[in-house]
Amino acid sequence: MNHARQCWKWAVAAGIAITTVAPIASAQTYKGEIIHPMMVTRTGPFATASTGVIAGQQDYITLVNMQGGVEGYKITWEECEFEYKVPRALECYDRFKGKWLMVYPNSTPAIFALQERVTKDEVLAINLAGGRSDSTDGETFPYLAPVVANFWAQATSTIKYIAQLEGGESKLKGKKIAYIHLDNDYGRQPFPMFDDLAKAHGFEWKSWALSWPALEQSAAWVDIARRYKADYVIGWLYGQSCAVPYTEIAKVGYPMKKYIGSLWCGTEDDVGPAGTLANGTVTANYHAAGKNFPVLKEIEDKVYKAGKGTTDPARIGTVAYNRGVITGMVIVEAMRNGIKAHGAPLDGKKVRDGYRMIKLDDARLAQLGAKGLVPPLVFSEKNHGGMDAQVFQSWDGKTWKTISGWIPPNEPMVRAKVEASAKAYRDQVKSGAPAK
Amino acid sequence: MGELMFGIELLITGMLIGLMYSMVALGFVLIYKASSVFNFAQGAMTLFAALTVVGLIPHVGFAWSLLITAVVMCVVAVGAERIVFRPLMGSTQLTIFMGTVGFASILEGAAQMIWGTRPHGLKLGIPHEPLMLGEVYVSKPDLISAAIAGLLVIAIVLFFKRTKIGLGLRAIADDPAAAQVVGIPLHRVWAVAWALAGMVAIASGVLWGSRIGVHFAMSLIALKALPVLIIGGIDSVAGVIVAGLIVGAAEALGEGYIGTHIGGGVQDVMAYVVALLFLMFKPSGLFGQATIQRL
Amino acid sequence: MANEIADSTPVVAARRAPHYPGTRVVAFVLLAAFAVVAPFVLTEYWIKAIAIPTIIFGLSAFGLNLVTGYAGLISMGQAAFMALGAFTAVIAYGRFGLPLPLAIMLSGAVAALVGVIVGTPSLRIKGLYLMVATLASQFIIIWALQRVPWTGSGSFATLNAPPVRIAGWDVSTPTDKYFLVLAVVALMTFFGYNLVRSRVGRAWMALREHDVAASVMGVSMLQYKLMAFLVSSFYAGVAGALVVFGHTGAASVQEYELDVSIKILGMIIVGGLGSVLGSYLGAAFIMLLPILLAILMQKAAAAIGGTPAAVDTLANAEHVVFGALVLYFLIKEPKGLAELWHRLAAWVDSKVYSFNGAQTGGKK
Amino acid sequence: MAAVLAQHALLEARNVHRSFGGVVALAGVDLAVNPGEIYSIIGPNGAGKTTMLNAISGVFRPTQGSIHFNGRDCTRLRTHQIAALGIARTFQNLALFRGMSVEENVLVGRHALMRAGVFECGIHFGRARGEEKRHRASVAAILEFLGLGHAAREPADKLPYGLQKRVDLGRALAVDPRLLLLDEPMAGMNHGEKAALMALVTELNRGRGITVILIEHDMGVVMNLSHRVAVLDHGVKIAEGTPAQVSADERVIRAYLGSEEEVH
Repeated sequence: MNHARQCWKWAVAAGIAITTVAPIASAQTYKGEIIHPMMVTRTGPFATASTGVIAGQQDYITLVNMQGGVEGYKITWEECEFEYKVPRALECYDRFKGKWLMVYPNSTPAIFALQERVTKDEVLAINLAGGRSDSTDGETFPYLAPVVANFWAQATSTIKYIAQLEGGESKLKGKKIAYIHLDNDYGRQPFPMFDDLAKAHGFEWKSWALSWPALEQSAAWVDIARRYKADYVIGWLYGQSCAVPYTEIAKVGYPMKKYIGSLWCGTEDDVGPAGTLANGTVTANYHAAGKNFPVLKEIEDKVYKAGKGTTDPARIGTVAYNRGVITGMVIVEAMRNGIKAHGAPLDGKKVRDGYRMIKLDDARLAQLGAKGLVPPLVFSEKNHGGMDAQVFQSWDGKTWKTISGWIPPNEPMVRAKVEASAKAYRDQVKSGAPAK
Repeated sequence: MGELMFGIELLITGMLIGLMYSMVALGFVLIYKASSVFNFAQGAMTLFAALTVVGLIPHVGFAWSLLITAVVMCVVAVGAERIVFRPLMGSTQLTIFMGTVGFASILEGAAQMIWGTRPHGLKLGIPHEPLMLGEVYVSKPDLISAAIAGLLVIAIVLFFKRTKIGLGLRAIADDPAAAQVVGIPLHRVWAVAWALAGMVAIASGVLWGSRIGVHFAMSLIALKALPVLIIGGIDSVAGVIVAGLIVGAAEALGEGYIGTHIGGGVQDVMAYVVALLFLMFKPSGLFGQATIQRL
Repeated sequence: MANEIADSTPVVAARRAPHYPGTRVVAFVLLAAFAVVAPFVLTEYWIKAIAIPTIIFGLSAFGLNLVTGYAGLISMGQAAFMALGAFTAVIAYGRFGLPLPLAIMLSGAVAALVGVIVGTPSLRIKGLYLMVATLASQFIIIWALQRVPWTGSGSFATLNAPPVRIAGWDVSTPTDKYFLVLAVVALMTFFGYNLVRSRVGRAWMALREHDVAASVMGVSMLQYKLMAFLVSSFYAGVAGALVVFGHTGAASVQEYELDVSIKILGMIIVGGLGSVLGSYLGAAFIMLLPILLAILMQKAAAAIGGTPAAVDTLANAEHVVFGALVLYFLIKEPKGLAELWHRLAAWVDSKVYSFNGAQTGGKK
Repeated sequence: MAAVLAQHALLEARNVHRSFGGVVALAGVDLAVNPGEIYSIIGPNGAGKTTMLNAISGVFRPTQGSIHFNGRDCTRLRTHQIAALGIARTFQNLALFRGMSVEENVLVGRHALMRAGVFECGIHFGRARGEEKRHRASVAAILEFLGLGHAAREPADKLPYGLQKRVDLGRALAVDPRLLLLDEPMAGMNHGEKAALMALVTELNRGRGITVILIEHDMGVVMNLSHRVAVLDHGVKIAEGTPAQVSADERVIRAYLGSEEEVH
C-alpha cells in the first residue's frame, strides 16, 4: 500500500507547512521597535508600479532608521504579497491583524473591500490619489484617506489645465472633451465631476469605457478622433493599458499634446513601452519627478552606499519611486506625531490621530529635504487630504518634464461633491441600505 | 469625414486587428488538432516568448534574439509535451486542460522571475503615420502585422497539407489510436505541434508587443482568440482567418455604432456575443466538421 | 472533433466495493466535531481568512461539480453566477430589506435562472465548445452587472452590505459569520449529497456517460441538462451571497472575474470530479496553497537576508511552485484528491479490519 | 394486410423512411409486430436493421412514415417519452454507463417509473425515500434473475463482456417493457452463453409476456427463437414470415449471397 504511505507523506508535509504558517497569524509588537506590515504586489500585471513604490517607501524608512528612527524607535517591515487581488488583500489584512499601523495597498478595489475591516479595527487605510474620493471627509470616513488629490480633485484640475491651454475657462464653452477610461471603480469616479464641470463651463464630454485589460482600443480611438473629433482627450487608464493609446493616436493622427493622461499613467513605465511614439504626451501628477531633492540624494548616498537599498538605484527619482518616498514620509510623519501625542507602543488609532496632525508645510518639507516634491500636506479630523494640486508633465522620450505650475482643484466644487457623497453614505448606513 | 467613410475605416481597422487575433488563435488550433486539448497556456507562451525576445535584443540584436527565442520555445514546447502531456496521456480533456493551466502558471512565474516585472517597448521600425486611402486612414504596422499573420496561417495550412509530420498531425487528430497503429510517432508529432505553437507565440508576441508593448498583461490577449476559435471551428486552420476578420469587424463596428451610444465598453463583449450566436446556430463553426454520434 | 466529443465527458471515480464504514464514519464525526469547535480553538485569522472563504468556495465548487462532474457538462461561468448571487444579496438585503434567509434564497434563485439560460447551448454542444460558450456567458454577465445602472455599481463599482442581522442575531463577529456560513454550507451539502445519490443524480451521471442511452432509458435530456445548470448555479448564487454576508461584506465584480471561474474548475478537477468530498478538498488545495506558498516564500526571503532580487524572485517563484504542484497532483491523482482519501481510508480499514483486509485493501 | 393487423398489432411501422445526408438507410419499411411474439429482423450488414430499431426507440425520427405503439402514433414523441410507453432496448455496443455501478446502471432503467422531484430527492424524505427503497428492491430482483446479484456494486465497465451484455439487458428490463428491442444480443458470445441467453429471452417472452424484436446475425438463434422473421436489404423489407418460409425464400438467399455472408 505504498499509495497510502504517500498519503501520509503528504499529510505530514501539509502538517509541517501549516505549523510554519501558524505563528504568523498571532500578532504582537516587540519593544523598542515599530512593526509595519506592508501589502505589496510583486507579481502579476500590476507589479510594475508597485515594485517601484514599495522600494521608495522601504528605502525612505531605512533612511529614517539610519538617522535614529522615529522618536528613537526603529521601523521594521513585513511584506504581504497580494497580487493586487481583493481576496488576497483581505487575507493579508487578516494575517497581520493587530500589527497594522497604517494600511497602504496601493489598490482602489482593495481599499473598498478593506473599508469595513479597517473601520472596525481602527486602522487608517490610505491610498494616495486613489481610494474613495469622498473619504476626504475624515469625519464620515474616520479610517480612510486619499492623502493627495482625490479623483474628483484630479478631474477638476485637469480641466483647469485644459482651460489654461485654451486661455481661460470661458474658452471651454462648446469644446468637446472625450473621456477614455477603464470601466471600474477608478475609471468611473470622475463621472459626476465631469457632469458638473461641463454644466459650469459649457463644454461637452463623452465617455469611452474600456474593460480591463483594455489592450485593444483602436475602435474607440477611431470614434474619438475621426467622428467625435474631440478637442481634448482625457485618459483614465492604468497598467499596460496606459501604453496602448499611442499607436492608435499616431494612426488616427491625433495631436499628441491634446491627450492628457491621469496621474496613474504618469510613470516612466506607462509610456516607455510606446517608445518615441509617446513623445510629447502629457499626464498629470501629484508630485514632481526627478531626483533633485535632498531626501533622494540622501537615500542614494546613505542607504545605497551602505548597500541597504531595495531596488536598482537607477529607479531612484522615477515617478513610482518618488511616490513611494512620499508615502513613506506620510506614514513616518503620522507615526512620529502618534508617538509624540500618545507615546509608544503605537497602534492603529494612535497613528490615525498622528495622521490627522500631519502638517507637512513647506518649512517641514524643507526639513525633510522634500521641498517642492509635493505640495504642502496639512490634515485634520475634518480633512483627510484629497484637495491637492496637480502638476502636468510631458514625456520627452526619456524622462518626464514638468510643463505647468501646481494647478489646484476647483475646491468648492470638489468640496460640494465630497459633502454630498459623504452625506449620502451616512444616510445609507443609517437606513441600512447598501452603501455605495 | 462622412459616416460611410467612418464606417469603412472602422471596418478596416477592426479586420486588421482581427487577423492578429487569428494569429493568436492559430496557436490553440495547432495543439487542438494534434491532441484535441485546449491549451490554456498559449497566452503565457506568448508572454514568455515576447519577454525573451525583448530581453535578448539589447545583448544580441533583433535577428539573433528571434533565433535564440525560437530555440528556447522549442525547448519549452518539448518540456510541455514531457511534463504536461506524456504523463497525462489518457486522462480526460478536462484534466489535461487543468494541466495546461498549471503549466501557464509556471511559465508566467518563470517569465517574471527571469525578465523582471517591468514592461518593455518593442519597435519594429515600421512608420506609424497612417496610410491615407482618400479619407480613410489605415495603420501601416497593422497592415504588415495582418499580412504576416495571413502568411503564417497559409504556411501552417501548407504544412498540414504537404509535410509528413503535418499529415501525421491530421491523422492523429482524426483517430489517435489508429494513427499509432500505423506507426505515427505520437510524442514526436505532439512535440512538433507544441513547437509550432511556440513559433506562433513568438510571432504574436512580437507583433502584439510592437502594438501594445511587452508586459505581463499580454498573456490576456489569448482570451481574444477564444471567440475566434468558436466561430472558425476549433479544428479548422483556414477558419480562424475568416473568424478573425468577423470578430475584428464585429468588435470595431459594435464599439463604433453601439458602444458610442451607451458609453463604450462593448468591444470585448461583442466578440463573445457573436461567438454565442454562432454556437446557437452553427455549433461546429464555419469550417469545423460536424460530428454524428454512433450507437 | 471526433475524439473531442468522445473525450469530452469526464471519466470519474467509479463506485468501489463497500468498505467497513469504520474509517470514514470516524473521520466524518471528527471533522464535524472539529467544524463546530473550530472557532474556539483556532485564531481569528484561521476562521476569517482561511476557514470561511474555503468552505464558501467549496460550496461553489460542489455546485460546479454537480453540472461538470456529475452531469458531464463543462461550465466556466461559476464565478459569474457567484457575482450574480453577491449582487442580488446586497440589493435584496440592503436596498429592499428582505430578511437574510430570503435574500440568500433569492441570490440562489436569480443565479439559477440565469444558469438555465446559460445552460441552453449544452443541449446542442459539448466539450470545448460548451466550455467557451459558458466562458462567453462569464464575460457577458460580469459586463452586464457593471453596465446596468440599476445594480448600483455605478460610479463606485463596489456595493457594501449593511450589518448582517438574522432574527435578532447580530452576525458581526468572525465566529458568528463562520457559523452562519457553516450552517448554510452544511445544509446545502447534505441536500446535494442526497441529490447525487437519487434518481436525479443517476440521471445526470447517465447523461454524462452516454446521453443517447440515457434518454432511451427514459431520461429527458432537455430537462436534466438544464436542471443540472439550474442547481449548479443556484449553489454558486448562494455561495456568492455568503461571500457578501460571511466574508467580504461587499459585492464587487473584480472578485469574480474569469480567473476565479478557472480556479473553481481547478478545484473540482484537482479535488475529484463527481465527488462531494473532492469539491471541498480541491477548494482547500486551490485556495490555501498559494497563501501557504506566499508565506513560505516570504520566510525564505527573510531567511536569506531579503536582498531585493531574492524577494522579487521568490514572490514569482510562488506561481512556479503552484503550477508544478497542480501538475504533480493531476499526474499522481488523475481522479483527484478524493481518490487519495478513499485509498487512505481503505488502507486504514484494511489494517483495522485486517481479517477481511483482502477485500477492503483498497481497489487497484 | 398491415391495415388488418393494425387492429391488434402491438407495434406497427408504416412506410418508414430514413436517410442520413444522401445515404438512404430505410426506404419505406412496413412492420407489424403482434403482442407476445418474438419478431426477428435479419439482413446483410448495412441493410438498415439497427436504423429500424433506432427509429422505433426514437433515437432518430423517420424522415417519412409513422410508427404506432399499441395503436398510438408515437412517431413525433421524444426518446425518453417512448421509453415511458414501455419500449426498451439494448445496444449493439452496450453503451453502458461506465462511471456507475451495475446496480446504478439498472436503476437508471427505473427512472421513468420514479416520480420524486429535485427537492424531494435533495431532502431524501417522504416519497423519494419510499420510492428509492421499492425500486432498489425490484432492481435487486432483476439482477438476481440475470445472475448479477453478486456484482451489484461492481463498476459496470470492469465486468467481463458477457456480464456487461447482461447489465445492458437488465437496464432494458428495468424499464418494465412491453416491447423489448434486442440489437445483436448474442454478438461475441460462445455457445454456452448463447444458449443461456436464448433461454432467458424465451423466459421473458413466455413467462413475462414481453414482446421482443430481435436483430441477430446467428441464423441458428433466429430460427430457433423467432415466431416471425422479417428480412431487410438496402432499407427495404424483401421478405416476412415464419422462419421456415423465410429461409426458403430465394430472394433472401440471393440477398445474402449478393453480400457474401453465408446463412446457416
